[in-house]
Amino acid sequence: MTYNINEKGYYGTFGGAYIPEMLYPNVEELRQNYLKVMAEPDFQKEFNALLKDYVGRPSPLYFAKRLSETYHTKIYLKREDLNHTGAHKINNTIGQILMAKRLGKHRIIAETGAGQHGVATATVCALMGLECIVYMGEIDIARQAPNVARMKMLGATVVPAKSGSRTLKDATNEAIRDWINNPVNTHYIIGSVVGPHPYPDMVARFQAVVSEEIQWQLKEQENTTKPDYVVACVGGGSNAAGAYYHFLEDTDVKLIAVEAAGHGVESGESAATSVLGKEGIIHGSKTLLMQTQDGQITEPYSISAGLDYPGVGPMHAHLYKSDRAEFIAITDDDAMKAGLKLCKLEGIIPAIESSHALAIFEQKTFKPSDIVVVSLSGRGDKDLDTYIKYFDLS
Amino acid sequence: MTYNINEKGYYGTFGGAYIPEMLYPNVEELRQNYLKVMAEPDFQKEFNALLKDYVGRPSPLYFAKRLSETYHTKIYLKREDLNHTGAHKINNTIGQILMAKRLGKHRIIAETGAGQHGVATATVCALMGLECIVYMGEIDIARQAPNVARMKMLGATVVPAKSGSRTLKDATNEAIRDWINNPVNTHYIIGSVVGPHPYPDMVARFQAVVSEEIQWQLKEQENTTKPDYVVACVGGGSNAAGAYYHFLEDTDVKLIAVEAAGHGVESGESAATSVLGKEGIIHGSKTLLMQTQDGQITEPYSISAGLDYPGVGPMHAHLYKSDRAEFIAITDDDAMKAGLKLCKLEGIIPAIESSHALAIFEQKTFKPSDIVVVSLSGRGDKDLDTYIKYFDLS
Amino acid sequence: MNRINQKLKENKKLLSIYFTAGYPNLDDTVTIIKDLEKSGVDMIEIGLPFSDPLADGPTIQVSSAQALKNGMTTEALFKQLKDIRKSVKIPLIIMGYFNPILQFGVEAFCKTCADIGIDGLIIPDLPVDVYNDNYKAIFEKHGLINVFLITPQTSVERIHFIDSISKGFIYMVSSASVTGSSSGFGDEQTKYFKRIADMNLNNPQIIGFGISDNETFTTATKHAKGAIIGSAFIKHLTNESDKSISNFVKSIR
Amino acid sequence: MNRINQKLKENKKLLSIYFTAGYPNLDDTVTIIKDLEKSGVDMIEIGLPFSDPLADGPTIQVSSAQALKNGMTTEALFKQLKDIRKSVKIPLIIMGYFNPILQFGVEAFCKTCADIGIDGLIIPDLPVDVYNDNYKAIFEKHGLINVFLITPQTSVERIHFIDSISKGFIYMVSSASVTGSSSGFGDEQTKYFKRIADMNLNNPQIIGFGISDNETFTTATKHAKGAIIGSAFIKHLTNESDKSISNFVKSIR
Ligand SMILES: Cc1ncc(COP(=O)(O)O)c(C=O)c1O
Ligand SMILES: Cc1ncc(COP(=O)(O)O)c(C=O)c1O
Repeated sequence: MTYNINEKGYYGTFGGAYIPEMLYPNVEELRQNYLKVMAEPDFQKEFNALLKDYVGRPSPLYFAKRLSETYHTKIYLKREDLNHTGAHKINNTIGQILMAKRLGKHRIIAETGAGQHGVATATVCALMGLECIVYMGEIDIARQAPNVARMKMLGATVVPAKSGSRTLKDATNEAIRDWINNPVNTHYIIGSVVGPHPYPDMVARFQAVVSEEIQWQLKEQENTTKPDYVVACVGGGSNAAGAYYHFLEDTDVKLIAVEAAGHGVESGESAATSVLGKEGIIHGSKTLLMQTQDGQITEPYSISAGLDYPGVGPMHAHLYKSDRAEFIAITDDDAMKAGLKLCKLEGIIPAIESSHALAIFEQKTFKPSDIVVVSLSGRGDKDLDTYIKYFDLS
Repeated sequence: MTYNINEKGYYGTFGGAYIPEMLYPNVEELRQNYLKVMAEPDFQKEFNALLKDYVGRPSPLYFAKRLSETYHTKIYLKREDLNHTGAHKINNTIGQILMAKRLGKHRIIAETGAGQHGVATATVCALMGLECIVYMGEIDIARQAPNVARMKMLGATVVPAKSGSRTLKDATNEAIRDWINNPVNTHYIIGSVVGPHPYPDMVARFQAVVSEEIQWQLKEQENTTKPDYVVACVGGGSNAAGAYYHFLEDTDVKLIAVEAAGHGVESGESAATSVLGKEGIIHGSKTLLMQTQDGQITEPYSISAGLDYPGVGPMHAHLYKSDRAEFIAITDDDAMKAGLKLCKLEGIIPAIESSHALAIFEQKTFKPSDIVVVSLSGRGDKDLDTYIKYFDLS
Repeated sequence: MNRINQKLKENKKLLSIYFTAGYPNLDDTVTIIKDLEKSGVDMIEIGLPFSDPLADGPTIQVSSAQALKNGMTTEALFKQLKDIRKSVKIPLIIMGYFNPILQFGVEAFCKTCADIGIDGLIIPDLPVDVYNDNYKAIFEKHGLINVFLITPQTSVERIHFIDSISKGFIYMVSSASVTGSSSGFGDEQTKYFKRIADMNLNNPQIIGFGISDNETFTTATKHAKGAIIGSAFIKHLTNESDKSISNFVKSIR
Repeated sequence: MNRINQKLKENKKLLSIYFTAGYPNLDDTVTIIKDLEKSGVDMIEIGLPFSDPLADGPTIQVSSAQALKNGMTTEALFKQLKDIRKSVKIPLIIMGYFNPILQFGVEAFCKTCADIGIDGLIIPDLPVDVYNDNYKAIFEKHGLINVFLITPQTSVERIHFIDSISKGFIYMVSSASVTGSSSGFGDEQTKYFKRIADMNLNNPQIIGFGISDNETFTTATKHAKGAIIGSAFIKHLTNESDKSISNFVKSIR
């Protein structure tokens, strides 16, 4: 069994491109070009230079001493929080903006949940001098205000999505509608390994730099390229995809995907897609999604805007169904506690998304000799209000 | 002439340790130990490992293409904004916390203006499990709210300084008072190249990694270790000291120090210390400071909390008086515009402090062949409210 | 012969109307269908509402959300339509997104449609190739026509391919847009209509998106076999004090 | 002989009072000095207010800020004190931070002090070695005694050094603290007082910081030549409805 995409754009039975005909030329253009463009030496050079000099890669693989002592195992944090703009999202937007330029697009659209992808997109658009429109759910605009301010500073237009749950799913709908309306000059920078093929694969490849670095960084520090575990939170799944990528086919490396249980998996207010979801179509991809019996997409809930999504990338659906990855659901409360714990033990304020990944140490026991790499997908600056209110710290 | 410190703790005629006897044991202990401790291989190893794996160094030296095109010269940005916690301040706090531990101190105090030094101190205290008290002017607490929230998340106690101008100067007074009251168990982590000897030199040495990196990074990119200009904003002067350090004695490399003119150097609301200041004593150091005829320290003003300080480090006083560095004063308005310009051209939101350094390109013309390295001392996340209000972007 | 094919043979320009089932009220579905037929409409697209209709503009979005709130489901729609063929003769097409159909089961869905007397389906997010590879046999077994879309951006090659697998008509999207977007047709669109007409495809074209009144209907049908009105009709049901369907239809042609 | 040295020879425990010049009102300085002398105080420290008094607690900070607001300056103080020796006989010390003195010019400052009849200076942020290297000659030329501080953390070696260059008394800070901090003396402090007394230094010690009432004055002077009250006196001037200075002094001894 392979955990990579096949030539038809599927991971196992998941993936594909379930898109209206209006999007066909755009998606097809991308499908036909993405691998070719990415392989161009010129593209590689520009991509790698920007990752290094602009994003600040490699991001450190930091041995978290006090966290490790607390949980009696060897915990390494992959510090995507240190990237320019504060999350892994920029790896992908750098790649896609270079792709868009090569495809001659000069108008960029994006959806965003936590705002990190919106900021990362606004950032690369400013860098390249391209117009940028970001769709964001009304609720997310309220709960991730700092990122909204950042997008405005960067010159992006932030358009509120007012339908449905007014979160990431609805922002994505709006972005797709925009793309349908602007099929020629516009590139849609999707922010996760979701959407129609080739997006999941393309985004995963841009994020793959994360696991590539983990390999040589671990070699330097532990004299092995293989961690025992790689742990990542999963909204759409891009930080996980990046952290897993080079380990996908090596089953010595155990993968743990952490989803948002919200108020509890069974509470009716949750975003634990893999457990609660059924196979279906969302945003152009056949994958697992939370839906009614009748096939209507359910409104998810998580305290974390970046995980508040009723679907999951097709790669992850496949990892779940094939048992390649272990899926763990973490409640709001447990995530918040784990986030605060990281602050207090390591002096790092994680994004609430990333806090979900850190919470697994309270639920799962590792051996003292285990090397556990956790994707610290983003920093918590955007979440300060939520943290401060939650813990009543003001 | 040398631009480094002499064995008595002076840069030219500036520096020294003008401290009350109550501080003598603390400062003397530090003076006797700092060079010895810093030279220990064990210290070096721990310091460098944390800079790399925790802070994320080296920070990129990023060639700002669109900015360079705009100003017809080669502009490199030294990306201290990408450091963990978002500014250069952490280079110093990492060094000092390791120093404090070796001196057996387990209670840490700090002053902060912009909050970046407070956050950086709270961060390393969390990392080491030490108690942390941060003094911050009441006005700064209001205008740098995100950083206050971060310090709280990190477990630090933030104590408002309510006297005087209720900004950095007064926070420093309070920190010194705390230190006087707690002379045995407490280390005072000063956040800039100010204060009594050996602080200015110690902090400069911890920040020197910045210019060390610039040398080899420029070698890689321009095949020279020498920029034509190094530009940095100056509050107390630590980011400038770090960026200048390895170039101090090499007068081929021109140094530009950018101070905050506030509403204008002659407006009476300014923090342009070198121009407006006279030799005197502030916070234990003989240096240039803004003061009345009568020797009372003047309340400074700048839109930027980190530059809103009536003194300047003794190294900089010496650089000013000896004409080794060119000092330029930038108004609030010009800084804000330059900050927004960087957002729009390069996708980087700078700290308002750093925006002052960027504003010089509107005032001073460089040759197309000049290599101008600008210290991008911090990111602007903490300043979003100020920017948004200033530009009426909400 | 399928009612759609029969209808397409008629020597007239066809007016097709889309509406969202269960809107404005859950039980309006059958009444609206009957009224439309009575008013002389040639074909009806019954919208199976979906929570996330990403090819639709605000009007259809809102009507879909309301229909779902009213309690519309796939089962409920089929129950409402059970006896529709006792009274209604014109072609009936169900237009819906793929996920609800997938959840119902494609085979079961097609069978139920056939049993009821549905003639065709429009599933905007079921791509041609996926249909061709996986679902064609099922549709054909149940005598259902699957209608494909083309847009101004669709390549000539692809139009020919779509033409080759179409069995009824081609749904020609007037301009690159979601439903309800444009107002009036410009030069570009009429050129596009002409260009497609000149291709002399096997399947007649019916133009949709942006048809809202007599003018746009006339322009569209100058070059095509017919036109489909969606958002404009839903707006009529929503906003007009005179909600008479026949008056609306009369205003179109 | 300097009035300080004379006073130190008296066979009694000395009470020295600090107050901030120009507080509560600009012109209170001379009145307060006279009243203090009249009330039997042995020595007075006239505080030259500074904007940033970093060795002082809130009480003296506030009084300094108020004095500056009232218009107090170095010039103004000297003007107020011009004729002080016409009436006041006890030792007068100016206590101030170094920067205002530096701006006035150390030489000019010392000369003016000498002209007025000031006996000594306490400059908390002028370190012993800087004084020794740069300013000793000037002070001595003008017959001014510079008073140095020691604290519980000052090493024995350093105490001996400070003793060796002191010409009047040693200002013994009761505990590591800014002014006005502690309330009452504990074991640790009395041990420290004793320890220093047992060193038999050349210069007598006067204890300051934390002396606020009869009890603390008595404890302090058990082991030292005298004690200095600062914040407590300023609080008295600020808060008490009875602002009588002689009552305050009486309450101390
Ligand atoms: C910091 C951070 N982590 C994780 C996520 C979730 O996205 P993904 O699952 O694609 O990594 C987000 C989304 O915004 C994010 O901002
Ligand atoms: C981002 C940033 N730059 C510059 C400064 C000014 O300090 P310094 O002059 O010591 O670099 C500060 C102070 O807080 C700061 O936060």
